Amino acid sequence: MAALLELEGLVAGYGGGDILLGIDLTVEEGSLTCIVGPNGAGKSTLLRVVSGLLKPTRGSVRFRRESIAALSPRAILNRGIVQVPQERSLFPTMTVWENVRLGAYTVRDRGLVERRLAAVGETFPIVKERRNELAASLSGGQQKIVEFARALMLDPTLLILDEPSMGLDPKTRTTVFNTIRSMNDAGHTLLLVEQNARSGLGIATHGVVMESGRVRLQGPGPEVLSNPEIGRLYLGAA
Amino acid sequence: MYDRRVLMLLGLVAVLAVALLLPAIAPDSATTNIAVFTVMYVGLATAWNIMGGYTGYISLGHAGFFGFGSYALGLLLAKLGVAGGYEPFLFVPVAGVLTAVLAAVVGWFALRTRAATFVIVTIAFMFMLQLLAENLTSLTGGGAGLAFPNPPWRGGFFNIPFYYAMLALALVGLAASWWIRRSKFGLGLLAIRDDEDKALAVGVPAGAFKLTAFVISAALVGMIGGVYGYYVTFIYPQFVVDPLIGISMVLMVFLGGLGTLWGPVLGALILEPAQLWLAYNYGVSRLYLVLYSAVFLLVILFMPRGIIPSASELIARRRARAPATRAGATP
Amino acid sequence: MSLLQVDHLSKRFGGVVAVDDCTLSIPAGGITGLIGPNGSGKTTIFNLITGFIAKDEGQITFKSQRLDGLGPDSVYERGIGRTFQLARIFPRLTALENLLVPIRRKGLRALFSRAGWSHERSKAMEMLEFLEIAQVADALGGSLSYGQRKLLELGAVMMAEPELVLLDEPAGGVNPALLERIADRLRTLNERGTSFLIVEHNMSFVMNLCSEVIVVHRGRQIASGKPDAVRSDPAVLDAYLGA
Amino acid sequence: MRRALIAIVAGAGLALTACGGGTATATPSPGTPITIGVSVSLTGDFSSDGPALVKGYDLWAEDVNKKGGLLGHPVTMKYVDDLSSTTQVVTNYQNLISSNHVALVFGPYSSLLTKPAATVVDRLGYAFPEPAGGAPSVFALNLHSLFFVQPAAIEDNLVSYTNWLLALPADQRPKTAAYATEDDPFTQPQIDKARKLLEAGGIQTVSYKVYPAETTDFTPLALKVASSNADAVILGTQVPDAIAFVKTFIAQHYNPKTLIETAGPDQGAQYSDKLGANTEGIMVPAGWTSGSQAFNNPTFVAEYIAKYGGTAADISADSAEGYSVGQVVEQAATKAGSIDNQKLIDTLHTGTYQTVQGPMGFDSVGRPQGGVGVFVEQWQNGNAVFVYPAAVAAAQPEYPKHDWQ
Amino acid sequence: MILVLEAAVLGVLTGGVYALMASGLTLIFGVMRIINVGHGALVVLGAYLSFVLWRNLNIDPFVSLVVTMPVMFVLGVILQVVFIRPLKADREALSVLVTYALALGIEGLLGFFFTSNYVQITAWYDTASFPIGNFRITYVYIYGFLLCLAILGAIFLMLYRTTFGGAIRATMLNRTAAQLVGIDVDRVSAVAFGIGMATAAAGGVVFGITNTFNPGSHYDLISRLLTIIVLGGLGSLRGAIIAALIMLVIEDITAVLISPVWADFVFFVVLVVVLLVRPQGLFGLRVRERL
Repeated sequence: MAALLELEGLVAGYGGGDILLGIDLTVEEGSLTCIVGPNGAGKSTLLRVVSGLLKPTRGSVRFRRESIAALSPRAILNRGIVQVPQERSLFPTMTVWENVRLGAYTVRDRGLVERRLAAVGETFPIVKERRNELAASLSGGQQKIVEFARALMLDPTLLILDEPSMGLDPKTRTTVFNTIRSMNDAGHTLLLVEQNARSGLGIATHGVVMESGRVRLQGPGPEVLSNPEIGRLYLGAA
Repeated sequence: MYDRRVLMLLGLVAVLAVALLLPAIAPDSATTNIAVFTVMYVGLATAWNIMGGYTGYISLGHAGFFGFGSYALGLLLAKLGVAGGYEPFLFVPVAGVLTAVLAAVVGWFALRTRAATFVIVTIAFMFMLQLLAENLTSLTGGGAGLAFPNPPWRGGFFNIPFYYAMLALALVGLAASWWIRRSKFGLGLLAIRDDEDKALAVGVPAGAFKLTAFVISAALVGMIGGVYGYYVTFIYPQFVVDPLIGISMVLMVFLGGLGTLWGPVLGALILEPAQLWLAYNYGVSRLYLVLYSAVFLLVILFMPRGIIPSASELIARRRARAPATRAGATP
Repeated sequence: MSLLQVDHLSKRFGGVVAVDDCTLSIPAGGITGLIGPNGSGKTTIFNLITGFIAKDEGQITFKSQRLDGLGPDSVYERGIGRTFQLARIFPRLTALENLLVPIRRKGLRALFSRAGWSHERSKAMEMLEFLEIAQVADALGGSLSYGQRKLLELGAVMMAEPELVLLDEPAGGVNPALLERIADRLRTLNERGTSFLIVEHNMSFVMNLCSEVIVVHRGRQIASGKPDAVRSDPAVLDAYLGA
Repeated sequence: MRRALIAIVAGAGLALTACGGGTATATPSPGTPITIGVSVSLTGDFSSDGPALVKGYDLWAEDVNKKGGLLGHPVTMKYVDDLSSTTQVVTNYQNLISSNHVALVFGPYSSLLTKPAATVVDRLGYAFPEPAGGAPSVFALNLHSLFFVQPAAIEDNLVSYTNWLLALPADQRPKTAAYATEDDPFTQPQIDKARKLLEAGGIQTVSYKVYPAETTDFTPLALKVASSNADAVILGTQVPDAIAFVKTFIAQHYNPKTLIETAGPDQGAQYSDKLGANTEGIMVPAGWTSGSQAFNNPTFVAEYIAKYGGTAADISADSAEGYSVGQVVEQAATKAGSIDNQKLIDTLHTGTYQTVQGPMGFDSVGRPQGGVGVFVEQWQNGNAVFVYPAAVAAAQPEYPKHDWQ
Repeated sequence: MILVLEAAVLGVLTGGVYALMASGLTLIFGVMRIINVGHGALVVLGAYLSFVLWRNLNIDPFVSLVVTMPVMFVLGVILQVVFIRPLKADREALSVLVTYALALGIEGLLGFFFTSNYVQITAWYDTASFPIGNFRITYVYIYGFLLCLAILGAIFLMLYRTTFGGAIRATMLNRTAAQLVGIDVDRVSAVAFGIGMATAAAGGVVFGITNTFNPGSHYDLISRLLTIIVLGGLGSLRGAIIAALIMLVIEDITAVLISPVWADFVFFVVLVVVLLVRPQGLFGLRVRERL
């Protein structure tokens, strides 16, 4: 597998102090990489750097061997890095179908848009079933899935999911993670940032635990999860 | 540091001396007339700034209070049969109190809203006041206007009592503005401007503070409106409750520097004479409005924070750079 | 006798239950940690206590007085201060002025209380020195670094001497060196008589600082006790790592 | 200590001013050019009348200069815009007098602006002949320096019209009348007086409405009038509402027997442009008509057409009123042998002056005296002509009015 | 009673025009979160453009829209790019001042070219009428109303049936999320401003036929339009349309029932009363008051 996204010695932060204190991380093509870690570990900051919203102080961000650290968010989006944010980002008073279609807003080829719509409809049945309902009428988990569908409309090279389980009940969470899994199975490269370590690492091909701005553990998802160290990273040193 | 203070104090005394002696320096009525209106706007802008500048709540309806104060004084004088002369000035504070009462009611309502809605609600209130002035014909005289007692002064002297009345009100406004800026109350207002929720979290009673600022600001504007009415001797609803008066004070504050003590003064000193001059000299060609608007657009686009903050930032940056380079030179 | 007592507190946003029949008791004189996974309702509990949002059910009692229906400013007046997750200071006021804003008086007395230039100012300077940010006293809040803002926010909330301070992630986004300083200052302030309730994700920070820890999950308390006891509670780990 | 200093300084300032104050009007030496200052509304509410006034003033200045000037002084007119605002009008006259040192000032447009302007001019010791401020409240100012150069105080503008209506044979006379007027010191007193006279004459009032001067949509008002189905419609209007009312009447196919508007129909092309042939039969009180044979009027009309083009029907009464102001001042100056303002004031209070609006004199507060009064003018065949009283009438009044076309 | 009915009909018909003008204003607010105080001046500008075409080239005012709407659209885009886009900090307050300055500038230029005489556009249909019972309706009101319906319909079609319309709605709903799916919100803003101007042009024509106007006519217009969009709920198109109809009907009924002098006043009273009950306006989304 080829490396899609490579972070090397990444240091970044806002105004005063640095939050990321030297991150080395590789996302392989076709992988489902999951970053977990307690809040404040720097996960969100890392995503902001990757999506171009925050410029790193030091270190490099390469996407398909090209440095993207200096690019604008739009340019990065155009290179195929699409992000589904943590907070709800559907347009509440637009229909499900409109929401999904807007995902391909930048795609000019109408035929292509239609083909992708059809494909996405297949992958996510809910998009078809509830196409004419307003996004706001969907449950939290359903909205998340529609957001995934919308993100796939751009046929992303790398899809970044920021805390998809946030605010979901366990049952819905399972559905959402199954969906994530199936997206990966369908060949999409996914970078998942998750608070819920068990759910996230459970499905990840590659797991990463961050803490205090550094990568503390990494390896295949389930392996990382079974590492006794992880509890300590979450609940602090004794 | 000490030097700067002394310099500032000297500057202040000089400005005050010029302001006080102006009628002696330039006694012709054309100049004193411009001075009356300029000082009037110094007071208006300063008063508006107490609400708009300190709390960040932009009221475009202060012309309503200006007009109300004007009518309040005019009606008081008419009902009490006060003759022209110095006596009517004594009733100006009464007009101020009446305006304050009105402002308390309007403010209680308007301050339930924030941001854009607040702006529009203040405009609506202004037009309501204007329409009331027009429609309550038996009280206000409606469109036929309301006459003030005609003062007995003749010639160029006429403007001078009004100049000093306006100056006194402007100084009261400045004193209030200065006191507020230095008081805990004022800090609370500035805190509301920066982050109203955070201000609440540290105990600032935002509702009461905003309403108080609104009332103080409106009362000052109302008193100035009263003197204005007496000066022009005839007031009409559309001229004293004039949206242009309301917007002018706002523009002056923005030009000089929102939320600063001297910004409104500077803004008024620049803008009002300029406006009168432009209208007087270019009014016939009607291009003065274009000039006026061009000046504005330039200021807002290139100096959005106003003259005083922009200038002081520039000075601060220079000063910051100077020692930094010195420090760099000696490793 | 608890300083702050929360009984059967509930809050729903639309269909989502953020706080669910939550009962908490915060003792006087201590530093209490309020922990729980993301989305467990900690910040909502803060907002309910400080009057920023209205509760659906339950009651909040502070020093044996009900806080029901009070606005944030009145809650502060009663003696409960708070900070925000992302340090909120007044960006266009100087650091010193930021400290002079807090006020625990009502009505006319609030209006006419002078920012007592001698007494309150020197108190504010002391506070800045105590937090080791006196050098930026005259700098605008907006120009401060994040760490300085954190300290400034803490200093400001302390100025009016509240009995209880609710800290929302005091360690969030702060570098380790500063973290030490914050922990140290909190201890000192606690010794001087202020109680703290801390929401924090940095566990070592919480475990080192707090005398007692309350764990909430899905809007209700699932555990409480000494840090070590809580840490070894499997229910807590489950809550964190997810089921 | 400092306070005392300030007090002294302030006192000194006041004292100095008191000595230096007072704008004495210097009489220019013979033959030197003089400037006459006017504040006119070129922007704002009265901006449609301002320019017409300027035309009249300019024409007079040209005429007087052709004759060698005012008592030998070549005349230049200086106009400044008052934005139709009281603040600016007050500023303008002070500037004109004490900064531009004009020799004389003429009045602005409207009673509204004349009032504050007159008090300023009076206290600066200038004479204030003015063409457009004739409301009762203007004379209530009791200013000795003000002269309203129109044939009658505007309150009486409709008296001629009511006389005509009441003189109609009883079976033709209207039974009912509807009134609507702007809330303005120029219009409302006229309407109120007309109503009083007509009611006394037995004509029943079926509708009376006062509306704010700021109104822009007159349709509901016009509908109200139309629905009253009154025989006579008497409107206190300026130009915009004068047009709007008529348009709604046309649309509603409402044909009153007689329709008079206080201003609008006297504005020449500005009015007829918008209504075309439907001006036919509409009346307006006027002291002047292009066809009048009053002093110098034919010359005025001819010169106007030569200078500004158009036809006699295009000339606004405002222009004639402006011209008249010049005529009055010219005659007073000749009579006094001086253009000193005090002498002009004294002179203007005596005797009679000839204008294109007919002869007139002034009482102690500037109310016109002994003028021919205001007549009834009616649009007939595309021209506004005097139709009443018979002494000045150029045509028979058309009654009842033509139906709309 | 008949009079009240007439007034109501008239209110609906004129309300349609205000609905059109207000829809542009509320659209601009929705997309950019700015209050375009210059909207009234732009309506007047639109009226003057049609006036020129009618007076000089004898083009029917409704037909002239083919020219004036595109011109105003382009002008709107330019104004947005040059004057609104550069505003970064404090844009809410500054935009009020900028658009006010634009209004003054437009007023001044119109005054320079057209003097400040009152003018009106005339056409055969501004006095021609047909009867309904013993009341007559002028054709211009019907045509104007139909025009407004057509344009509003077109706007709704555009918003709900086209991709770009979707982008506009998305920007109104959630600016950040819109950027996330690759919508160029700057471009959307410029186009929205352009559309607002185009509707101003259309509203201007009807306004210009049914009212006399001069360059200063915008003050009165804007105060009404602002009241309407606040009443409807800032940023709500539907709200603006309904509020416009309600306001004008109430105003006209007040005019015949009580007195025309109180009609405008009632206009503002309605606003105040509604805001007392619903601070967010009739159709506005409740903005979270704290935090």
